Amino acid sequence: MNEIATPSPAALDVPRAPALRRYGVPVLVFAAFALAPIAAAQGAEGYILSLLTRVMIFAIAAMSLDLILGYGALVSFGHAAFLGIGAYAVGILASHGIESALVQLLAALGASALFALVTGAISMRTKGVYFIMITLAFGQMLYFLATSLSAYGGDDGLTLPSRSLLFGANLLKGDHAFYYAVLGCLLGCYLLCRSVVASRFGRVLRGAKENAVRMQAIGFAPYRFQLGAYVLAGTLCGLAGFLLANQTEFVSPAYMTWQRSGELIVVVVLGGLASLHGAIIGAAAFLLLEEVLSGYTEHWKMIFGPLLVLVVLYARGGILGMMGGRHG
Amino acid sequence: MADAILRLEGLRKAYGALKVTDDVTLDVRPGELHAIIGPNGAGKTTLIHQVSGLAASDSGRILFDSADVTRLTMAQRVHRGLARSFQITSILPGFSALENVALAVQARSGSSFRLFGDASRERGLNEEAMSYLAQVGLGHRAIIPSGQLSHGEKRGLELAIALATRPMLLLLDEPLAGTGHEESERVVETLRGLKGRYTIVLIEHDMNAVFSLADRVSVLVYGRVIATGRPDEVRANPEVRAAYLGEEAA
Amino acid sequence: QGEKVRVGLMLTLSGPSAVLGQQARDGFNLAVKEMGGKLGGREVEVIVVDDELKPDVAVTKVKGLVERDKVDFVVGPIFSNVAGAIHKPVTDAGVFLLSPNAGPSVFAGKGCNPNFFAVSYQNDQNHEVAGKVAQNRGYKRVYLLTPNYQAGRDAMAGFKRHFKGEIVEESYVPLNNLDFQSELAKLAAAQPDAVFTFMPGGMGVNLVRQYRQAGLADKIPFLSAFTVDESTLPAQQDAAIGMLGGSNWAPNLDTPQNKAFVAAYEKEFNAVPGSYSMHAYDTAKLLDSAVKSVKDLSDKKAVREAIAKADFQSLRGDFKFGANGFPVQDFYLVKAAKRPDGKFQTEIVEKVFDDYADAYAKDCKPAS
Amino acid sequence: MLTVSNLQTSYGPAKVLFDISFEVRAGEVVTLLGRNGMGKTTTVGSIMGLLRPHGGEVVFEGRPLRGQPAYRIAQAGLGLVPEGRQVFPTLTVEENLVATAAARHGAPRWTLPRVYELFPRLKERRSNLGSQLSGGEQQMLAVGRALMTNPKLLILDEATEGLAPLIRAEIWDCLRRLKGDGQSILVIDKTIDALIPLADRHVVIEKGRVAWMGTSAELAADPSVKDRFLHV
Amino acid sequence: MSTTLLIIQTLNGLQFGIILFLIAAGLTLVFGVMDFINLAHGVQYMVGAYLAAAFTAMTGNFGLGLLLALPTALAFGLVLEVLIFRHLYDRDHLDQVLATFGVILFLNQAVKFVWGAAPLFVPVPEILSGSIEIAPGLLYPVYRLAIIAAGLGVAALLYGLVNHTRAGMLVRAGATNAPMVSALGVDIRRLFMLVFGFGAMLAGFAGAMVAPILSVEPGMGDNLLILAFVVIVIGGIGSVRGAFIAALAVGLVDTLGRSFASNILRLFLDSGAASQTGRALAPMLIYILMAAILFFRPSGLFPVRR
Ligand SMILES: Nc1ncnc2c1ncn2[C@@H]1O[C@H](COP(=O)(O)OP(=O)(O)OP(=O)(O)O)[C@@H](O)[C@H]1O
Ligand SMILES: Nc1ncnc2c1ncn2[C@@H]1O[C@H](COP(=O)(O)OP(=O)(O)OP(=O)(O)O)[C@@H](O)[C@H]1O
Ligand SMILES: [Mg+2]
Ligand SMILES: [Mg+2]
Repeated sequence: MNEIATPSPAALDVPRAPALRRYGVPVLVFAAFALAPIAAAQGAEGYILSLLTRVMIFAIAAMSLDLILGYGALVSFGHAAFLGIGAYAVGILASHGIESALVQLLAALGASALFALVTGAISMRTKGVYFIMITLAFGQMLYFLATSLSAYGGDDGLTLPSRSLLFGANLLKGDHAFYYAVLGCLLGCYLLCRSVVASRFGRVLRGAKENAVRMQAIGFAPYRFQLGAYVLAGTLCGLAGFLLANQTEFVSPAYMTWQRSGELIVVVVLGGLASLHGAIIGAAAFLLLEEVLSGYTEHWKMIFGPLLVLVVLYARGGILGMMGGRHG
Repeated sequence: MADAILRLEGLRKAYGALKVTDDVTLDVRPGELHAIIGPNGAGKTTLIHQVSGLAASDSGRILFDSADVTRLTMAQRVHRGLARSFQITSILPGFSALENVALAVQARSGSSFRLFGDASRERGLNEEAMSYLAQVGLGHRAIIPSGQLSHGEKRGLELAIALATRPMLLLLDEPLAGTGHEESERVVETLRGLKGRYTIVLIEHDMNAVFSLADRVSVLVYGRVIATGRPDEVRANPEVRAAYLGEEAA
Repeated sequence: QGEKVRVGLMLTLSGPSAVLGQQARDGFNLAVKEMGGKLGGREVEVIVVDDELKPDVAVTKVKGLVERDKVDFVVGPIFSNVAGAIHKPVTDAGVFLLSPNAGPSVFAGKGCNPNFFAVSYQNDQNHEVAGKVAQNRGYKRVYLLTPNYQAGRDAMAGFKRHFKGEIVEESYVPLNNLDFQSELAKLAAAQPDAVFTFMPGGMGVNLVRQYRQAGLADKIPFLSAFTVDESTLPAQQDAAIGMLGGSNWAPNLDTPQNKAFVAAYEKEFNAVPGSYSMHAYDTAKLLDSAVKSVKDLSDKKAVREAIAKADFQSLRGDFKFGANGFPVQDFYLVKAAKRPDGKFQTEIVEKVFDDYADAYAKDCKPAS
Repeated sequence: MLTVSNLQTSYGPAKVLFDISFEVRAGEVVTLLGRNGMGKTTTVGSIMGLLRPHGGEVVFEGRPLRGQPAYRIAQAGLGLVPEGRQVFPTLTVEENLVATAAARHGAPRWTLPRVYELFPRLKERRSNLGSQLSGGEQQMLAVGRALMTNPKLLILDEATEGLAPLIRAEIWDCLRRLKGDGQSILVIDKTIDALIPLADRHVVIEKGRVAWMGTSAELAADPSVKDRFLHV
Repeated sequence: MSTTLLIIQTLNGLQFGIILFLIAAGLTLVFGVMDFINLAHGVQYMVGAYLAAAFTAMTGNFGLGLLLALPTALAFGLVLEVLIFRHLYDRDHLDQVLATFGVILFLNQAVKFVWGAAPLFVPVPEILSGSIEIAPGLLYPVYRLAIIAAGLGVAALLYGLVNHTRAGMLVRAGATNAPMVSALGVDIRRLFMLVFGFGAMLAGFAGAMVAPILSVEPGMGDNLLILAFVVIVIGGIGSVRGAFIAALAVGLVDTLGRSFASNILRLFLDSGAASQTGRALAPMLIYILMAAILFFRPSGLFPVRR
């Protein structure tokens, strides 16, 4: 055996992208979000903030999906259901006069986690495309349930009296305050997901994605880890739903159509799978492109569609792959 | 025999009308290297699947370390000390060789429901994993993504992963398949080194390896054990010659 | 001559219901064009955006209209769920929202808002027309058919407000259902005196054609709202002839302004205008009158009062606003017909309500 | 019949074949020998058009084949038993055999009954799916499948891996009979001793180059070759 | 709930199921057999309907229109295959999802660009219009019977094609290991291209067949695409037989559920509550059915063994 046969433990790390790439892109992304309001102050501030807030909310939703899709190969086609659960938690409580953000948030997260636990436990019995479709089924059931809730507006949805109250005060009312609250949530989710992915738990999750039988043969029960990840992802997406309701001050079944779930998948793949910040970039690219293109022509989808195709054909690994900043 | 570490009692498995394993009764003694040979399609791999828990048995019992493990999941059996390798290489191709092994170490050391802390920097896991890689001569390949290893190296990795679960009993399904002379000699040496420290059930078609390593040999034909005994006994058995060895071994 | 007037049109311009948005856009633009590109004598800039029928998209885009484009008025939307979403951001910003179609009940009663005007109707009213007609004609047993969503359920409630006979069956189909064969089988089996349906867009096209194919059109009277109109007739064609609907207008309404409008619209867009175009056209005229009478558009109170006066000649004839910002107007029973030139349109059969206000207006306590 | 000259192939940036030249004459059995990872399978892949060689030439019966799609090359008369079995998992045994069967060059020598005769085990498992075969059965199936295309030149890459000694002997026996019929064969295998009496000539590959070439007699006479290149 | 009604509704369910099958069959072929997730399958259905509408308007005859629409749909599928899809076969499923999603966006808008946003009109062909009495007092539209017949024909044809022809075997083989198939002398690319075109044509055929009874409008394929996925998943991906049975099951459950859910619930609940729950439940039924089937049979009813 030669001299590198037993490297020192410090050198045992898996090869990684250089630190600049690893941390550079996410730092840039967050810096851009943090500074955007300053730039926005020059123009239509409320509009730009609202647009970027929407981007960040969808980034949270997409990132939560990336956690199970990119790292666990669990393609959920019903992920928008959690957006709906989070939003309806706000809407339903508010319509009964409970406007405390804390209570609403707890309800949103709790309900999302519970829904994820129950449907996940059932869905996990299946694999691959069957998993895709059974999650769709649960998403659709919830969607139809929401449309039949006449007391809460049915298909028309319901308007919130105001944004959720923090400590009894309307602290989230201002566009700036809300923007930074959402940015805080995004950062929090990102750091949490980063940590989870690198942790022991995340490693098992990734392993189960590559070869579940092998994982069993070394003593893991992948089911429990995958279910755990599913619940976590659902809960985070519930947070996104909570924020979405507050941003639009409106709640509607339209938040949880299958098209929305599909868009979330598209956003994740577009940005670059299994990188977390890829989901943020994907959300930004998707929503901003939509906004910009639709400003030019009514037929903007005839430009947007082919763009997506080109990304797939010529940029493996989504936008991140195109930037060459992909790793992991 | 009371001192058997693994005892199979009347194990059966059928796929449709095909009885793949048929009333297999077998004892494996602690510390021995027990080879199972037999024609292609005799049910050897299936038997390993049954013992390791990958395939459910139709009937019969599996006693391991004096406990009935017939109904346990694969993961539970691993935790009790039963490890296996796969005939068709089964690794995590996107993970480095080291991480493949480190995961196996992780599986039995502490909870894996930890959401924080970078697992790939856990010294304890890495150092132990490294030692298993070194045992199979892959120390210098630790940080290569395992999908890029050569066929023979993958077979070695497969073995290292099994070792990392710190098994009492190793089930090895054709560890030599596809390895060249040089590499297969190395694997045989490794096995020789493991012998005595672990109880090993070895499936192989390489008769040189089998007869030089095994303490005892069982012969499986059409799902039934037709002979068990010391290598020279089995080699001389005319039934075995007719069904499996042919004249090559003569 | 003041500065430019800015108007944002927020309409559904993509997806299956895009026709409705297009009709409204065209109607509005036609009026502006006829007025020489001006509203109230001032230059006008019209910014059109597509809400994609997604409430959250609409919220962001409407903020763009209000804050980036600094519009004085938002005209829109087509659908009630979008109205629910954009109502607050627009009115809170002190901008006027004028709806050329959606007139949800939430904003007609307790939730009325001084900055919101429906230039169309309250959603229930066309259904009420159908219910009233059924009652007047003495139908005893009526079969109701609607998509299973909020607007559908509201429609049924609207119908029942004036109809006191027996409802044989309230049949709900999934939204975007396109095949009515099984409903029609049920319907035929029930043998009602009449059927009432609210089946907008492509659903209405299919229902009407299948109703005709099943041979029911000549047996059971077909009452409807938003089902047989100028947006669906091009696809329904002969199948719809003779089918009845409730409406506040029809292209053949006999006023000089209306005749000129229909002729101009057909010339410009090669299609018969529907009520969506008419409402949007009226909205432009309404804005014209309001802008003309105020000096300073930032004087919201003056603008509000000017709009509320509704000092313009509506294509519908009589038109005024109630205290809740919803119209008080006449309603008609209309019938689909083929014109001599081969095109299809709805035509007025009879007036059902005169100067009719909606049922929620009494709950509106204007704050200002 | 088959002439390979100066073949060069890379996987991405990694060059694996530097200079491979040899030929197989009609009716001959030729082996490719070499340790693990020396480029034998890569050579076969390059000949078959499964990989894209970037230099050199492959000529079969006077037709240049390099750069042609794989199916053209196969249609020209090359039949492959690939490394690692690669039977079609979702097809039954019988379907695996007949799906790509062909008789492009006159009356077929290999038909379903003949293949079943060669491998009775396959006949027993004829309606099993490919994925439900044992490793060895899959190997037999791969051989049978290649024979069913009635190739002029049969290429076997590790065709006896994982086979029981008895079956392995049978396959050698089968090759011997094929050779007797005048079948040209290119074999890669680890068990050289069985191959020496069977093959006419041997080509030893070392790190992407031909390191030694010669007849069975020459190989038997020169033990240093085995020692140096094959570590036997 | 009379028996006549039950029979009629059952026929309607069958007819709906048959349409679903026509779409699902192409999808299951392309997806199950070639392992390619083609979300654009729904727009191919839409394109078929538009082509039928356009050609019918042009020739004034639905039969001729259909005859022209089919090869055009095939050609259209082939063009898509060559331009886009063939570059995606060896890609990840998710890449395929993204790309075909882009195709959906484009085509949905493109038909609007070409034919306008308003629904198009296609008359029922003269000879197939009207109803026949299939039992005393039981009238049923001839055209719908024709759809059922056409669907059954296609089902039989497909089943034979996939399971009992060399082409079928080769396609299945190519799905798992395309290079190997070509190394055995088969031009797998061309074969895939044909399968794809054939699948597109089937979807187009379904679209053309429904054009006279349903309105032809942009986006008409989107919801059917989802239902088609439901069907092939219930049936077991890649199984034509499974798709057939599942399509009929979904068609029947949906149709009968919508008509009778409230009636059945009335046995347990009071009338108001029953119709309300029935209404809420009816649209969920097929999804409940799918979830239940996948719960007990995680790979569908007729899993293709791998
Ligand atoms: N999932 C399955 N369904 C049906 N038959 C199967 C299945 N798996 C294996 N078999 C059959 O069971 C028999 C035994 O297979 P097994 O893999 O155990 O053989 P083996 O002894 O390991 O052979 P080899 O030495 O060739 O690897 C074979 O005939 C095979 O075709
Ligand atoms: N897909 C691939 N990507 C990159 N390198 C490869 C790939 N396949 C093979 N190689 C490398 O090419 C070299 C030659 O491999 P090849 O498979 O041709 O060897 P071989 O002589 O057939 O060996 P064996 O006896 O193990 O089958 C090896 O070093 C191997 O690591
Ligand atoms: Mg085996
Ligand atoms: Mg090789």
